[in-house]
Amino acid sequence: MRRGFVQGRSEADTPVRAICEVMARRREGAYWQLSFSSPEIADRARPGQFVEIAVGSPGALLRRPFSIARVSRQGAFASTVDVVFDAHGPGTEWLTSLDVHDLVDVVGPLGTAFPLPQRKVSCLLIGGGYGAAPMYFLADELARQGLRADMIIGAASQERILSAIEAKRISASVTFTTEDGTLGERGRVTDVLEDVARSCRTGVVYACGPNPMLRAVSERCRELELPVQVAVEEHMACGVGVCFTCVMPVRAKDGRVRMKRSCIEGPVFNGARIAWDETRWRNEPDVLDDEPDEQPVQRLTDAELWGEG
Amino acid sequence: MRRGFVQGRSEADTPVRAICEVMARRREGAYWQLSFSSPEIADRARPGQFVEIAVGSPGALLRRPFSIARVSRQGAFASTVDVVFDAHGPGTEWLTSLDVHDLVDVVGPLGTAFPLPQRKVSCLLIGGGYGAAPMYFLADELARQGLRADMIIGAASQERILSAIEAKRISASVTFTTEDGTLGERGRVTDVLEDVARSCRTGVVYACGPNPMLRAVSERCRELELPVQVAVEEHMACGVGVCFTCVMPVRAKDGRVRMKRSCIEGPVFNGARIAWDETRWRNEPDVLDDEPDEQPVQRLTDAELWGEG
Amino acid sequence: MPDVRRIDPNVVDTARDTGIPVDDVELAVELAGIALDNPITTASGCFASGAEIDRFYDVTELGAVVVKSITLEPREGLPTPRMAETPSGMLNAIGLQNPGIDAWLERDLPWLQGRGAKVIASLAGKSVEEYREVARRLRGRGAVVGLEVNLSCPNVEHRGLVFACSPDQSAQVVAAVAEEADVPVFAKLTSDVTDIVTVARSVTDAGADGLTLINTLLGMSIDPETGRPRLSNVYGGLSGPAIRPVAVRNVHQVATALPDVPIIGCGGVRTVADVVEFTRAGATAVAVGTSTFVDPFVGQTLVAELRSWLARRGIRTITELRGKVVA
Amino acid sequence: MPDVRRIDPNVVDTARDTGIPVDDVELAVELAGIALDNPITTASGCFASGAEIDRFYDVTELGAVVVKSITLEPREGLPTPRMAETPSGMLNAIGLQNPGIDAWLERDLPWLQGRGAKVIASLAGKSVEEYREVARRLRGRGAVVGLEVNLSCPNVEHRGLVFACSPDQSAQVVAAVAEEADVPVFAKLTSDVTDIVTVARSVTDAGADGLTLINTLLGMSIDPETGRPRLSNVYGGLSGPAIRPVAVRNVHQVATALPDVPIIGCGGVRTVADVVEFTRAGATAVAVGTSTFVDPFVGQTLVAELRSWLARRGIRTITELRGKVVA
Ligand SMILES: Cc1cc2nc3c(=O)[nH]c(=O)nc-3n(C[C@H](O)[C@H](O)[C@H](O)COP(=O)(O)OP(=O)(O)OC[C@H]3O[C@@H](n4cnc5c(N)ncnc54)[C@H](O)[C@@H]3O)c2cc1C
Ligand SMILES: Cc1cc2nc3c(=O)[nH]c(=O)nc-3n(C[C@H](O)[C@H](O)[C@H](O)COP(=O)(O)OP(=O)(O)OC[C@H]3O[C@@H](n4cnc5c(N)ncnc54)[C@H](O)[C@@H]3O)c2cc1C
Ligand SMILES: Cc1cc2nc3c(=O)[nH]c(=O)nc-3n(C[C@H](O)[C@H](O)[C@H](O)COP(=O)(O)O)c2cc1C
Ligand SMILES: Cc1cc2nc3c(=O)[nH]c(=O)nc-3n(C[C@H](O)[C@H](O)[C@H](O)COP(=O)(O)O)c2cc1C
Ligand code: FES
Ligand code: FES
Repeated sequence: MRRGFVQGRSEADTPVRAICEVMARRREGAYWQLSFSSPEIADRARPGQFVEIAVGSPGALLRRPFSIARVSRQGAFASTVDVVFDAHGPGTEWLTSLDVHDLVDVVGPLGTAFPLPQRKVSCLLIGGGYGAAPMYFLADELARQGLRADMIIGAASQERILSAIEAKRISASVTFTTEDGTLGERGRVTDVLEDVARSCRTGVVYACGPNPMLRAVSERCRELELPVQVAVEEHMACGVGVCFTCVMPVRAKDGRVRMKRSCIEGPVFNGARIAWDETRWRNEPDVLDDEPDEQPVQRLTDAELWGEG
Repeated sequence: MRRGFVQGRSEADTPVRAICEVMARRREGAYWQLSFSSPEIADRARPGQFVEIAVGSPGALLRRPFSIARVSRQGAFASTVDVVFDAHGPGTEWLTSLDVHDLVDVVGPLGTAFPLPQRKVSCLLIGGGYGAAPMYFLADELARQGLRADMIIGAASQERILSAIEAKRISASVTFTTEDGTLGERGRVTDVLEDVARSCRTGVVYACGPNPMLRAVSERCRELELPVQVAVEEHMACGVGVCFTCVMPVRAKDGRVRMKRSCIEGPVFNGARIAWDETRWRNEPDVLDDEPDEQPVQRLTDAELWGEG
Repeated sequence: MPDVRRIDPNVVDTARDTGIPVDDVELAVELAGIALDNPITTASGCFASGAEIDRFYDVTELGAVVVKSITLEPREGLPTPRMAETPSGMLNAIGLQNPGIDAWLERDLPWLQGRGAKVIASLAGKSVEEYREVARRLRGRGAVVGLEVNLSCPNVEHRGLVFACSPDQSAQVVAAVAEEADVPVFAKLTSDVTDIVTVARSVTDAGADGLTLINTLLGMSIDPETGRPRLSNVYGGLSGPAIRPVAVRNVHQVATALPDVPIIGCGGVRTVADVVEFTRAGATAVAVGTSTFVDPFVGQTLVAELRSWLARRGIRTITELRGKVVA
Repeated sequence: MPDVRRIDPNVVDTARDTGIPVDDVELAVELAGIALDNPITTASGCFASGAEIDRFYDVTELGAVVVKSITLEPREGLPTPRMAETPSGMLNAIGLQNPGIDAWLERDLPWLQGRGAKVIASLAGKSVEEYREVARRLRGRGAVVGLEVNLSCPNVEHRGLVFACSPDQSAQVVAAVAEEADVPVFAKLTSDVTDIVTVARSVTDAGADGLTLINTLLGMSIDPETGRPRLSNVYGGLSGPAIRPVAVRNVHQVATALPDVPIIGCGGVRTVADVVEFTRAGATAVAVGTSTFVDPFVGQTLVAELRSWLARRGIRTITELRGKVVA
């Protein structure tokens, strides 16, 4: 592996493979943060996208996907990308063994980004556990667009609340929830969602976290007629759209469900469209996966919000 | 892996498994030297024995065997074991990435040691390439016993001559040979063997190096009627005697050849007994592998030299 | 595609000192009559439609693109989890998610054709007649230079047993496809049989012009904590470097028994050394599957590295190495 | 053995807070009528005579010692190279090097018996009669609690085809051994067949009391530089974690089809999670092969860790998990 080696195309909307120098690796409460240098990935990344990092744990073959938590774009040599991760398995444990100046092999940025509203609307960003990570990147971006961002950050307990201080700095308001009550409200993000959305006059909701949380948020938003975009997590073999292992069932106009690849057609989906119930799928002919996304009924339509369907 | 973790029996003639701290890792000409801390292995090791080190290169399953190049036994916490290696494949490349204070998982000491002469006799130690490594350990041991040790150290070129200065310090005389003539005599160790043995009044030869060199040395010694002990190198899956992958054909009294495990019945064999020709072996019933080693005709018999057959 | 710039070309070109210039190396191979610029192809189901990887590099640099198996009707495939990582490998159970032959012809093929790729169309079905119909619709399609018959599909007419496990049923499918085909037909076999040579003989007798060896091995993984199979389908296909020794053995056995049958070697290819290993075992082309998941550039890299590997050793054509096992 | 001291016991014993005391866990299993203290055994050919690993720990801590396959006559085996490393696995071609039944009875068995080990004797042969004769000589040997019939041997009477590939020939061998045996008989099968359940049924009908699943997969590796096969025998057996998904699948298929047949699961076991995985797939005992090469203590460690794994989860007996796959 050669430091600074980069493969890919010059178009800004394509991902690259880069051999990146580790700039920092530190604990963040219960999590770890890894910063690595990559001008190309930093320049091309948008909130909601992820990177695939090669890990060196014994027998590990596949890369590991991580949401981009933040990028800094300070000229070609200082551009860094941050990811935040929970060390719970061999691959993530291996990442904790990296030192500053070590090299990591990264592919990215991958997947779809959160669509940004094309109208002035108040945004509510909901992050669960390490799922809060991409919300910081999104909040930065919304601030740059002059949009109001409120946050709900939830976790099992205080040490799993990511960067509480940063959350306060970056958002118009932040509400913390923990299941054990060690920080903020005791409970889950959905327990406070309605109150926060009402008091912040939320026009659109963004969420990232464990899929059960995303499901609960999506269902609550549907009840509240709030547009909602979620970044899902599904096991991925390739992360680049070629293996079809990462599919999510997404419901179309005709009510039928199609298997969409969350690495290339996602990870960001309209939460109201995900067929959360369709976990078991019949292996039989079904409709063709070629229809454009359709709008759910909501206060501001998706068309109004992000222009295209 | 926990620093200082050791598994095994208390008997000094048994190997252990130890999680060892790396004390040093540095270049030695074309080779690398790795020192790690292990009181148990250092205490139990004898010259000719080897260790099996677990490597972390992707997909690598098996440990890698390395001769013990030297031990220092300075009390329980400073006792270190050195190995010298040639980084030419994924496992050895991985070893070069270790830093001081990293941990390595080591099993040893393994295999048979060079039998020490029980008579006062002048010893000639021949090392080829990294095969010189165990010769330093052996020379130390012979010095402790008050025996004269001369050395022939050979390699392809100067940077593959291991620790030339150390060789001079430790031995009564040292002759270097390189195939390209960059140090010492141009040629191979066998080109100088007879002259050195004559001028040093050699009574016994020890050798370690590539198998073709050991073969040439063994054949030359047989012609010169010199007893010769060689430490061989054969691909090893286990290193502890259970897989039968590492066998060497060794000829018995009756002229028949038996497949002996070089990890437990070797790596040190009587060079005159190895059936160097028997590389291709018929898969058919043969005699039982239970006969004690037999003496070749030589100036000092093996019985005289090391007591037992 | 205009404006393609490789930010840092990864073509290793340090061969000139000892070997021959890289430009003197000929990578072209003839595969059952198909002229390929080089022997590196994709493995079916590991390259989607082709466009996904074209974001990384120009996929026409590959010898051929073997596309994901196409069925008559569209299929949405199996529920997740569809994959599980295993030591140096992975299990998958996708369930042949694909848009169906008509949509593929309408949407995916034109893109590949427009890019100028050589396409080997993999076809799958539940019955002999389904294979036949898919093959029929693939007639006369310019970019399609070959058909690959994925025989690792359950035969609904025979208690759901996989075609590839029966020499006879495999032969029936291949015969039906060969009748329709206007391009060379490759039969893709599984190693999960008692005697691969018998199956190979049966399908070549039935009209296969070549063979692809091997598909995934049937495997299973169970979460020890929950007791749940790691795949929703319980069983799945094992792929990746873990299976390479099995794949090489299959190629060597078949190439030894049927030396005139061209073989696409497949199973765990990761490095140029693996490409050479399969070639020596008897393969004419080498397909890369799971490694694309690990490194999206692997196909492009292998073409470049194969050229320099041969150049460094002064070997002018890859075909010199085909079947060259030294006793 | 006197004066056995484990310098640093590696028994993980941190279970007490959430689960049950480790001492309340019962690891004993009944394997086709054989009472074993725990389900961890060695895999044949991966533990030599037993004494080699006894230098590291007391091998009677294992549920049973499955010894290297024994033939009628001594065998010196194949020339080197006998092994090649592969991704997460290895190939071997040893050629059944062993001292022959008489020397084994005279030299190796008494040592195992003296130590108090439970011995499962693996037997191999070139003909049905050779297996029969070895089985006969194993009658009435105190420490031998079971026989394992290694069917992955070439049958000289049938063009050298491996017994295990034919349900009929496998059954003949098993029937002959079962006739002679005075202890339970296990048939060790290969996964290299089209239908493992057919073979399993055939050998249990012929008198096998249990099955060992699986032996190595047939594989090959070629040095790309020299073109030489990495094994002198050209083909060899693939073992290690790489094959675990295939082994688990075989155990699950057979346990599902023949739920009353006790199974020794084998193939790539490395960790306690793997032991639980095989148990859930349907294995009564679990054999450890290649992992002993990586860690000579693995058998001892697995026994200790299995106990604490169960204790932490409040599971009193390993048998509660047998066959427990959650749909
Ligand atoms: C789009 C996306 C974004 C993610 N972002 C983050 C992040 O910002 N921070 C973070 O800590 N984790 C994130 N994850 C989860 C992260 O990828 C897994 O925790 C990680 O792959 C686990 O690897 P392991 O070897 O430590 O664990 P193991 O459980 O041993 O992994 C075994 C296999 O399962 C896969 N796997 C295990 N858990 C998950 C999971 N939750 N999601 C997907 N694949 C999984 C692994 O990739 C690997 O192939 C994200 C996942 C996806 C799909
Ligand atoms: C008893 C003994 C003592 C040794 N002492 C030393 C020493 O002091 N210094 C040193 O540099 N090397 C020594 N070797 C050789 C060393 O073990 C190999 O160089 C090393 O295993 C190569 O591993 P790799 O992953 O870098 O290379 P690879 O070639 O990729 O290894 C692949 C496989 O082949 C085996 N292998 C490769 N080369 C050898 C070899 N020459 N001998 C045995 N197995 C091999 C490896 O163990 C591994 O299983 C010794 C070997 C033996 C048997
Ligand atoms: C995710 C995935 C999907 C696959 N889909 C197909 C398929 O549709 N048709 C087919 O013939 N083979 C399919 N295969 C098998 C591969 O083409 C290939 O034969 C196998 O994976 C071994 O090669 P590899 O180890 O390089 O991946 C698939 C493999 C994987 C991993
Ligand atoms: C070096 C070696 C020698 C073996 N010898 C035998 C043998 O003599 N008899 C037998 O039945 N199986 C033999 N096997 C197969 C193992 O018992 C086991 O079935 C196989 O290796 C899979 O298990 P593992 O992955 O845990 O090694 C051998 C395996 C290896 C690696
Ligand atoms: S992870 Fe491969 S298609 Fe999404
Ligand atoms: S390496 Fe296993 S017996 Fe010698």
